[in-house]
Amino acid sequence: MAEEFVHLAVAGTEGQDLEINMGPQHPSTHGVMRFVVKLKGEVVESVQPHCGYIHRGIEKMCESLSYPQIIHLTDRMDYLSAHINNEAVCLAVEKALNIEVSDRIKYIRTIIAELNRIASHLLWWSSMCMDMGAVTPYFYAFRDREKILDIFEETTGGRLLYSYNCPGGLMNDIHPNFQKRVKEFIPYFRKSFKEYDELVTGNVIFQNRTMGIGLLTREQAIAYGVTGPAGRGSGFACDVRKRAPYSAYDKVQFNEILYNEGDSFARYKVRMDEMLESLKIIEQLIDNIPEGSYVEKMKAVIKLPEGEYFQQVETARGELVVHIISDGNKTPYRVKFRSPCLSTLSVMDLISRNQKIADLIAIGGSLDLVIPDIDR
Amino acid sequence: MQGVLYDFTGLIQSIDAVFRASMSDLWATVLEYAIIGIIYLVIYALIGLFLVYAERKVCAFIQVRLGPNRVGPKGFFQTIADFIKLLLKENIKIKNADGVLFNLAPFIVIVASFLTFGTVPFAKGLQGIDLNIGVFFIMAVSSMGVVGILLGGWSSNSKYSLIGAMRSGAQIVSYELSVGLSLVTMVILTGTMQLSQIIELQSDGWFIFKGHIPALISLIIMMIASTAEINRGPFDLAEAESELTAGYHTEYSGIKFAFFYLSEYMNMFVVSALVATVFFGGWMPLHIGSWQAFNHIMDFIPPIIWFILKSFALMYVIMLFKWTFPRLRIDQLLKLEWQYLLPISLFNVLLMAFVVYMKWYF
Amino acid sequence: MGLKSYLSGLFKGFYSLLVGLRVTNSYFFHPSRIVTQQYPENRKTLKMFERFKGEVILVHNENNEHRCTGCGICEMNCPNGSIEIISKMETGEDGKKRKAIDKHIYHLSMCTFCGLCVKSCPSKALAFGNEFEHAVFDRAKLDKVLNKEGSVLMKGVE
Amino acid sequence: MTNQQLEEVVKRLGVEAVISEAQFLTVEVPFDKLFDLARNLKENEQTQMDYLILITGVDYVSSFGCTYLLTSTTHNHYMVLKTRNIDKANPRVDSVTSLWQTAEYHEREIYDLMGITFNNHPDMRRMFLDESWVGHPLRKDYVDESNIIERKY
Amino acid sequence: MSTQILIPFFITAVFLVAAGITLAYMLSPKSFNLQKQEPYECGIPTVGVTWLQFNVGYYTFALLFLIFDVETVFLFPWAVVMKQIGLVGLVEILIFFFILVLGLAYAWKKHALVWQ
Repeated sequence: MAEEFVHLAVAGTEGQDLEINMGPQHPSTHGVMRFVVKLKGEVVESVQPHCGYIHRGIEKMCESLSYPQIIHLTDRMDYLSAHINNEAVCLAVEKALNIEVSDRIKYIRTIIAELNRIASHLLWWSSMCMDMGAVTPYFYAFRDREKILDIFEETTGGRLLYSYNCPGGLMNDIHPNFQKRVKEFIPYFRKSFKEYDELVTGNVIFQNRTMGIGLLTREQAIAYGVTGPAGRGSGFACDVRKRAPYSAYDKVQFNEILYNEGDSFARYKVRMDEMLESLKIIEQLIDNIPEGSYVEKMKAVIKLPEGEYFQQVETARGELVVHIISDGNKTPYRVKFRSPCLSTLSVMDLISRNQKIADLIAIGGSLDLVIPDIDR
Repeated sequence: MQGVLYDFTGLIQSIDAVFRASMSDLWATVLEYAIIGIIYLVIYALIGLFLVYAERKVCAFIQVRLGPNRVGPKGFFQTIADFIKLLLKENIKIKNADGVLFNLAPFIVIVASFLTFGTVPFAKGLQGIDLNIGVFFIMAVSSMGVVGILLGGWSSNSKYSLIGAMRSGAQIVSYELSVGLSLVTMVILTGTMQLSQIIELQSDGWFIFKGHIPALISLIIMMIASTAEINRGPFDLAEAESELTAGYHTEYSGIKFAFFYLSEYMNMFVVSALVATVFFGGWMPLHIGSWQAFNHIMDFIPPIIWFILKSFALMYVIMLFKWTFPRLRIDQLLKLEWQYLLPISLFNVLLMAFVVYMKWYF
Repeated sequence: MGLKSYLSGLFKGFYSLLVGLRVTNSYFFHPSRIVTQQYPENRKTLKMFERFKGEVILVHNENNEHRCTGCGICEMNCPNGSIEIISKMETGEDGKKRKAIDKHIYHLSMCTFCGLCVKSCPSKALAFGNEFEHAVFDRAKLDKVLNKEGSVLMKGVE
Repeated sequence: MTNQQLEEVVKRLGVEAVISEAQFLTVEVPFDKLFDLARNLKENEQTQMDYLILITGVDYVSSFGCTYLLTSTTHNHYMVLKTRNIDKANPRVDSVTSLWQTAEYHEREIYDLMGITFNNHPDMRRMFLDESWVGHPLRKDYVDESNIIERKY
Repeated sequence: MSTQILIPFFITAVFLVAAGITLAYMLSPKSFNLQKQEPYECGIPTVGVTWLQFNVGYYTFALLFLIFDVETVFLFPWAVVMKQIGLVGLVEILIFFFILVLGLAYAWKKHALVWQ
């Protein structure tokens, strides 16, 4: 028996790579995603993503649904920034119909989108820390995210998937408590944000794990279409809120967070700073929500004029583009969602080569992939 | 020197005498051994069960949640329920696994932790194994555990296990040095390696106070290195839940997994008991120089309580490490050992030797 | 690597670890900050927000009357086909025959809580209920009939 | 750069293109000229279309089409590149992966769901569906009786 | 105390594991399923050999450890009697340490302390 093992273990395996499947059932893939990782010892030789485990054919489904009905499908793409996805379709439809929504709708949409962004970044923060082996931050972030979800639940009725937008406005008016609760949340979050920095950002282990890991240059980020915080961590000024403002973003002052290092830590810092920046946006808007109707008058059956319509929005993960091709019917002819995560995924192999397997997880965490967004 | 109020030496000797008077020497020895075995088995299991519960509660409180609270009062019997569940689970045999080694691994791990557990001095006279090379013995036996982990990981024929085992091999082997050197530092101060004597020497003050700076450095190094040696976070690379799913024990199920789990917790207990013994006077009450009244009051608290308090405080610190820090990467882990801890502890040995030579200790 | 940077790196790193430990330690010693809800025990005090989308209900008043005319707009607007309306012809008090619902069937298992049915209902018959404990052992139990036994159309609703 | 100027640049490139203005400047080219135009647009100093936002594959029933949304990170102008009349029986287009690496995944997605093959693509495999899957679901004539349920309304 | 005392501890530990496994064997359900016997790899069948020649990075540290551990063993006897032998012991150990640190410095310089 002993010889058999020697034979198995050594003969003919010199220089062979260890091929490992990470996923579909793996603690750190955040969904059903499979990476085939080739390893030399601990060092990653190549990463091959295999997606499609939860592909639902949203684009195909859209072709048989009317425009208001599409919206609730977009919730399920990047479910962490569901409101922003909703907004994208609504803005596209409004643009096609040449409807200018009132400021009230714009303000509410923007506030909720920014709250949604904070909630999404909080979830990212917690799961990235968990990927790196720190479990406690997970619970702190979820505790604070819960407050945002409560605000959402009170106003929209949903905690994760809101379906709060409809073409021409919103489903409901904001709840009377909305402003009060949001104003309570801002100082509370600022306080716990300090704790996050103490617990994780300043931590020497965390910094050593992320600094200089997963380097992505600006040119690569542009070529691979890496947008959102991951792109801005490489110095790629890709924020749609600045580049092509929509909703109320042209009315508020905020900075586009840019870091030039391009490593995991830069991506981490971009998101952390973005949360504070979102708070600033909310602070500017929350007291100034104008009075008015929460929904514009729309026809009962919405038919877009024939043509092609694009709408870009900045979700928590990057640039989401909705491309609607209409043939004049009440259902779209073709809908394409350009999801940010698909492009982000494509750099996975590039930036995790020659890193250790533990870095692969950290890089995956810092890219913040949401698998349903890839497998639409 | 103050008299020790609770001394179990006499009691144990009288039991020994009774046995030896009523039967032949051989039978008396066998009977005594059997009693020792049973008692230790029970304590081992109880502490193990309690530690799992304690860890869950500690991490729950840190993480702003309640932790187990369904089975028994405040969830106290949760681990017993878990144990029963693990006992009733099927033991899955992995295809292509090396059956002999696969089954041997839990034995090695448990034997290593049980033997070190035997050396823990609970109170004066209440110590199973009190060799004159006690400190050395603990080091030697505890490093046996890595063999179990390596075997378990390798024989599973799973890639995650293999990486986990390899990591733990490199890791434990490296941190062994720092543990050894920081113990050497303290041995210079004590002049003996027998645990019971080390405690006796601390009756007028714990070594952490007596040895001041070098003892403090040594304590810090010892805490870091021993956390790494028992494979606990942030040094839990061998398990690395987010990378390797469960590391070396990925393929173990049911009771065999439970043994790996148990040994991990018991190693934590042994390590903190060792630190408590060497640095904080083991079961010795807190005595401050010439404050007679204070020392007498302290003496009334039973030594077992002292010992348990100290080792649980240390275990709390080790748990706090795990639930605060992100995991290190393998190269950082080795860098920390070889470029920071080892040079510092080498320096610390010299410092302690110098302090002892100049008689600067108290 | 100079000795100075070596040592400063060492101490800075060590200090950052202590800062982190302080945070977690403070949480351990302040159990009042625990946020866990004891769910099944707090059922009595647990109150969902009024807009919470638990399930679609057909609003009935105390006289067992509802406002559903059986027009089928909700059925048409539902993206997933989770609403089915079976209507019947009924003779009203004035002797006219009119369409009324026989069964308003709601497949909870298919519902995505988009709210289009509630929003589009012309007679405001539908609403969202706060019930969220939907777990059942049999999938067939998720197909619900929303109109209660013997309920009739509220007067004045066309 | 305004749409007007962009239009002039495209005209100067000497490609036979139908230019129209919708939301963005739309340039329609035959599919065999697409790659040249794309390369010119990327390399031209005045356009510098270095960021490909999306590629949409469209089934026009009689033929296939591809729509490219391009933008420049330096000039921040947008342009839509369109191609139609891709042969239905054997749809083949030149891949733009060598210009924009992000196209690799987007083209694989289109190949998977729409069935358009891209020439010179480094890794032309299915993206989401299994290799053994028959047909391309986003085509209008795709029928899958077990998974697609026709809506009544 | 003699080392005999190790015997009951060793036997008890072995007994504990053996009893646990036997008990579990008697109590636990048994079912046969080929899928269940696959080693865990996220639900995908394993590709390639698991037991292959592995990276040398891990083994260099084992070698380094061997050198230093043997030296630690030498330190213990000295440590025990340090208080009695005084200056002579201190000087001797300084020389010993000098050689030890030289080895460490050499390994450091050669980047043997960095994981490859």
